[in-house]
Amino acid sequence: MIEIATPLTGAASTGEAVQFWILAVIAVAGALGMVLCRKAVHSALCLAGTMIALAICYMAEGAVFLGVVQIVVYTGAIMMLFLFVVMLVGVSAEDTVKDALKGQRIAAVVAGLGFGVLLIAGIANAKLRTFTGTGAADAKAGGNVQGLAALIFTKYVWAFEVTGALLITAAIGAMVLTHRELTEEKQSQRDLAERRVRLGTQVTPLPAPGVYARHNAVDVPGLLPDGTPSELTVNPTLRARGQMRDVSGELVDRMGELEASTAGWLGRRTPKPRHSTELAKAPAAASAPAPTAEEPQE
Amino acid sequence: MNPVNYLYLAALLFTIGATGVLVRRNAIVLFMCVELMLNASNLALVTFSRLHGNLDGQIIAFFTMVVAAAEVVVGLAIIVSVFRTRHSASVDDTNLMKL
Amino acid sequence: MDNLIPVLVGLPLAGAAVLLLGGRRLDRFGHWLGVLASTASFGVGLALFFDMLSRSTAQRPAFDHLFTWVPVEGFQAQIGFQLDQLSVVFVLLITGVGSLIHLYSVGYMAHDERRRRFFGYLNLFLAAMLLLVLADNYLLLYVGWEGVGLASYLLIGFWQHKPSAATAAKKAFLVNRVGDIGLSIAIMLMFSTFGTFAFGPVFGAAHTASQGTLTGIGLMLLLAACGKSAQVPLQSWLGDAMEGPTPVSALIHAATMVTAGVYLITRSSAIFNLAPTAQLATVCVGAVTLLFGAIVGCAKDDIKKALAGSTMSQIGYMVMAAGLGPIGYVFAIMHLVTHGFFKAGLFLGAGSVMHGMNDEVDMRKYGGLRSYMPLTFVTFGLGYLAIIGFPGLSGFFSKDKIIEAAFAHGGTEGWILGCAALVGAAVTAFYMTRVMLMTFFGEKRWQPDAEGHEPHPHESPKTMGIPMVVLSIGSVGAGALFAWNSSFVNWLTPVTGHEEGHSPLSSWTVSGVTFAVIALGVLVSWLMYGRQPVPATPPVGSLLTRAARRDLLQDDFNHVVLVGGGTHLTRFLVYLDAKGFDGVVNGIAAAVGGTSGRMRKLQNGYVRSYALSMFGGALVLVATTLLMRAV
Amino acid sequence: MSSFPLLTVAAALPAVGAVLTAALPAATSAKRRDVNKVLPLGVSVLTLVLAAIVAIRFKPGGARYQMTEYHSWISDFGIGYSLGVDGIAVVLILLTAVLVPVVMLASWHDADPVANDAGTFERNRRTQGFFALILAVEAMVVLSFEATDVFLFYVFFEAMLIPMYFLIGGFGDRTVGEDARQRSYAAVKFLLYNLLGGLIMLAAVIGLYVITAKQGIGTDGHGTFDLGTITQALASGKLHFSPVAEKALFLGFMFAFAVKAPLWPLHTWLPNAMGEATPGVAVLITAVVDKVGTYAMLRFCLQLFPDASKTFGPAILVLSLIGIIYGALLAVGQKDIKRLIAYASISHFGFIIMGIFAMTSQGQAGATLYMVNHGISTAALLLVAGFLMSRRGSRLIADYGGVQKVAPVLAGTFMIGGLATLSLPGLAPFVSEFLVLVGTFTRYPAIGIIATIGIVLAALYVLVLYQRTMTGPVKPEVAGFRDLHARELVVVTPLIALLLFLGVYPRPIADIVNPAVRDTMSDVHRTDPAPAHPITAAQVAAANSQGGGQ
Repeated sequence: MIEIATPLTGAASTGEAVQFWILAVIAVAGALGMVLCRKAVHSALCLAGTMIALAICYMAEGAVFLGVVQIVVYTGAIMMLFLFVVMLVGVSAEDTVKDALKGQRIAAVVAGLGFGVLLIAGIANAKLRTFTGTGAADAKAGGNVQGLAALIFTKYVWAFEVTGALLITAAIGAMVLTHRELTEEKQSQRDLAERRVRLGTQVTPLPAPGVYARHNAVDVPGLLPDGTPSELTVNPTLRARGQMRDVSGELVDRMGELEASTAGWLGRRTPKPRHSTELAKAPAAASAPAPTAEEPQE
Repeated sequence: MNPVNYLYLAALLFTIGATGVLVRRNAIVLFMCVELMLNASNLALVTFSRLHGNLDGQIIAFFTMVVAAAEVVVGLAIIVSVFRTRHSASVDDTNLMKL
Repeated sequence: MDNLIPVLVGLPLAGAAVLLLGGRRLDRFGHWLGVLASTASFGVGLALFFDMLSRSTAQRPAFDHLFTWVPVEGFQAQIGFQLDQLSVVFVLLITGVGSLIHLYSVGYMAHDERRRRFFGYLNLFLAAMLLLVLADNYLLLYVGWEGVGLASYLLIGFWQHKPSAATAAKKAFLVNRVGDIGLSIAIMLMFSTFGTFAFGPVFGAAHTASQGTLTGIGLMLLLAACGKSAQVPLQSWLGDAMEGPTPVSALIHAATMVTAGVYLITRSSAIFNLAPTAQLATVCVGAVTLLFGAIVGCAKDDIKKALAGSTMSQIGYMVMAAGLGPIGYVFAIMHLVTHGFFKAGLFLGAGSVMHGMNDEVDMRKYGGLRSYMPLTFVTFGLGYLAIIGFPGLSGFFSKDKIIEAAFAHGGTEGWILGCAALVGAAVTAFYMTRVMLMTFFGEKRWQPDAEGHEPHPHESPKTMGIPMVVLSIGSVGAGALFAWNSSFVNWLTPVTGHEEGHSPLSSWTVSGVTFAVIALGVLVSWLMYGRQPVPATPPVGSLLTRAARRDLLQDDFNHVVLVGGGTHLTRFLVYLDAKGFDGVVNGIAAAVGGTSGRMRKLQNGYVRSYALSMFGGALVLVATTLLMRAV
Repeated sequence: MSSFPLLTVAAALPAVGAVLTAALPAATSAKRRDVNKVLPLGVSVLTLVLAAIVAIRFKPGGARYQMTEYHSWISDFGIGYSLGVDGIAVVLILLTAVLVPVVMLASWHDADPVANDAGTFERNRRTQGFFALILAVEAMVVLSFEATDVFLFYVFFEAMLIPMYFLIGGFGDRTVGEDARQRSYAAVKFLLYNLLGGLIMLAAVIGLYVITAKQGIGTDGHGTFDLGTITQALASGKLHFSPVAEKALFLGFMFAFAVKAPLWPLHTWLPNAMGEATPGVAVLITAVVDKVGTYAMLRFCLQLFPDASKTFGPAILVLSLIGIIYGALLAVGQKDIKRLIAYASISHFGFIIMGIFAMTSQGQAGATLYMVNHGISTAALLLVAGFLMSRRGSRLIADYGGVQKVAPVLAGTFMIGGLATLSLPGLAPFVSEFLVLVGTFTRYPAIGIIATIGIVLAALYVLVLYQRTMTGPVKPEVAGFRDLHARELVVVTPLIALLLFLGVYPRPIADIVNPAVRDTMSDVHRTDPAPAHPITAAQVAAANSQGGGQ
């Protein structure tokens, strides 16, 4: 059967077309980047890019209000929330290359491709050639925002109220979920101190992190007198995440350099620089890079 | 240009998001993929709104955003509390239902 | 008066019920209760007989309808009784001989702790047998038919602790059941042909049915008769049935029950008369059995089994006579009655001998008993003379008539049948003489029994003696009484019909030839067993003798083909059921289990894996939707 | 007709009794435990009284369904709580009501806990649970017989599986060596088999509804499940099945009933279930629960799908014929008393189904009588066998021998049960078996003739069983056997009395059944084959004058 092509109405202007192609490339690249980046932070940033591109698309399509909301709510609020949680959970946490599920990746890609082809075929099959545009509707209400407002508070007022309730519920839910119930009376500093003495483990306060004055980051363990790093100095959360940064080798590496510069300054003879590989033989185990957090626990 | 291209873009993004959900293991990234899918559908809704010349599509997209916000709040809270107990954000680690 | 007919059945039935349910408190006098029930029934029978005599021929049959037994749409089975000339003969035979044997059993079973039960069973038998001959329709007859089978089963297996007795009882019941198939199919055929199975209507309408149907009914009735009357090919149970107490053998397996087949054929004369093929089959069965039984009787050393072979043979005569049609019915019944007397007498005599010989049954361990047991010898001897057809005694009148009727059948068939009957007579004379000689003559070959008791032969107590005397009187005189003035023929003709046969040989010729072959049989027997001593251990014997000792290999055939085949079939089916049908069921279960075991692996606990399945499902849904739209 | 809901009460009584029994306080002593059993026994006896009242109030010549009750239940689907009984149902309800107290009395100690070594009393509700479950089964069965709504029937038909499952799986035959695995296998097999049948039937039930809805049989465009309405619509031609639909629906119903009945080759669950259950429960299975299957064939298959019944009749007859001979042959080959009786039952169910599908008055009346008689005779044989087994703790035939000598009453009752099983004339089963055979023969002579082989085989397995267990030399283990004691005699006596009475005078039951059979025959539009050469009145007169007479 021969399709008779209907004339296209409401076509996009050339400017919009150019804009679309640029934005489309950015959006797809952002999306792919989000999926492919191994670090969550990178994924979040890619997604933010895609969202901004989409926001501009909305505006181009006449949904000015939505475009703004997209930027304010999504890119501004939701993505920030994401970033907060990423920080909380671990910036550097990344997926291992090897998937625990055999064939999952291939199956997912195949299914995804199939789905995409189906969707696109479906859209192509629909032969949409008449785009009315929302201009008339906007004009009738006196603008896009006014139009939306009129609809939200009349036709969709019920849904609007319900989503309001949903939002409140979600907020309370988030609080409940992250709230931790105290199962016993909160221990005061005095209690803690007494317990430490009673147990006799670590009576004094824990040593501070950081190696001399060169590092003051919380994730860098302090060095013991013999040059080995002490795990005690690092916050247990970071330890649990395996995000302890061992810089002892680096320090030793730079020790020679330091000594040389000091000697130069004092006019002494420089001793032979000692290399970290020699020095770090004994505590090699302690200073070995901590396992990544995302090692599957099979 | 036929505005239907927006729909193709939406379909593409949706597919990428869906595949991402299946491929990634980090719960946060997983969530981001879901957000991408929602955004893709929003784009489609806005385009449909343009197609039909009324604002209902935009309204629905608006609601989608609200619901997505709520969902993200709850979802991230869940991720945080899971992380607290299991010290991991990988969805593969929450497989206690496994036999 | 007609209302008394159910009483005939009711008395022994009540006796049986009281004796079987009464418990141990009846042990002391229960047997006399049994005798009383039986004798009272005989008395009622006599009263009814004389009542019948007093009426004109047309008025003689009496009916008593009790109630509708099975009232179903189109199928109305009645409990109704019919007492005609034929039935009354049987009633008198059954209750008369039955009472005598009850009396005999009082002595014979005196030392058995379960005597009360024995009398209960005997009464049950009488009730069932009377029901059989008094029923006015085939279905009620069937009740009696199986009832006597049950009583026979209980009595053969009375000494249940003996495995051989229990097996024999089971065998008897089973073989009879095979015959019963015939009766039930015959009834079904009658019902589908005539819509009824009451005697009167069926016989009245028999001529309207097709030849094929009548032949079918006739053959099926013959099958039933073969089972009950131990005719070839269903004869194998009778020899084993001798495991029962001897009074049982006398009453059930000689005088009454085994003749029920003859009654059935005679009763159904209206059908047989119209079905020549069935008649021919009947004659053949009778002739074959009369020779078969006689040959088996010659080879047995067990006195009761020899008599059992004889019974088979004599019933063969009756069946043959019944198969001859109107020229033979009356003589079949007449021989039946005379045989009832002399064979019961012979069995009671045998029982008396066994009683005196520590229950020894092997004739090779008897010998010379005539002086120790004179009464038994005399009564047994009279029975012997009667059975071989010694002129003037009852067997002579009945058997000669049958031989004559066989010749009168006409044509080649007539000659063949007549000659077979003559050969049978000669062989009968031979083996009966053999029994006589081995038991009562010659030297003593007594041996101590298993427990080492030397036998001390003695005459039996009076309760056993009187029945023997009475029966021997019957053996001597019944034939002459019946033959006198053709009274028996005239009595039965209204029921069975009678035609004079036109024998190619004159009556006197037949009698003469018969007497000659009998004398020959006696002579040969005397030469073999009378003149020379009988060895205590049986000689090897000819092939025929050995085969005859094993009932002409019929049991072996049954054992190999039926029992062996059946066992294998059953084992195969048990295997098939367990592995085949149940295997399929369990296989399905295992397949489902295995599949779910594999499916279970899909539930691996990984969220992403579930998400993939959902996504796949969504894919399929979308694809289907699009396809459906496209189509 | 008074408005007193007699049928509901008759079914509700055991149901309430079951709940009450379960709720009784747990027994604190063995004596209290026996006291706890009195309530369920009393309830079952009361139910028997009610069933007798139903039977007495039933008027054989009256309306087809009597004592009807109707309450709308799920009106959107035309489902009603509609009860009513015809003759066949009355008879079967009576059978159920008779057997349940007998079974209870026979299983008096079957569910008692095993005495432990310390002799301490185990305090739990297990024992009374057993009796409560029996009452529950009774309630379901009675309701199945009473339901005149297809859906209502289906509900109870399936619901009775639940208590039965627990009775089989939870209370094994401890007297004969418990094997919990075998038992749970049997129980699960029973459940799955019957559930599968039930599911297929459910599909057919829904299909039936859809067809009635499409053809506007029910009210307000809904379909209906009401049997009476559907039958009337069928008769008046308002409802018409397409041939394919009718066949499919018939097969759907028939499959469930054939599993339940059971018809060869769907029988394999029965020997397992009967073998592992206590004798009393085995009686419930074969004599009560399975009867619902055969009853339903008569009630639903024939009535709803007359044409399909006609089409498939011969095939089903052949299956039932195979079942008769196959079951009997397998019974001969069994080593286990209870499995032997189970296979004998399969053979007997073959006769019942044959009678139903022979489509003659004699066949159907015979089949109905057979259901009753088989229930009584099997109960007698199985319960006496149970008494026997409880004395020796074995169910193998080879472990017995010579019982007749030490326990003559036991042997005697066993023999009567056996004789009834082999359909000895004079005992009740003979009448029904012969009616079935005659009814089949008039329409299908060949099948009728072959089926008679079953008679011989029945004699074979019964007598072999009797010979091996009861006769012969007394085995040493058997020598100490007690004869039947009072409770056991009370159990056996009514059964044997019924066997004898119904063997001689089956008229009371036949009179109730006949009108129902007539109705069913007219439902399937069949008449009995006329005799080839019917007796004319003139011939009868002639025969009478000749001296034949009737």
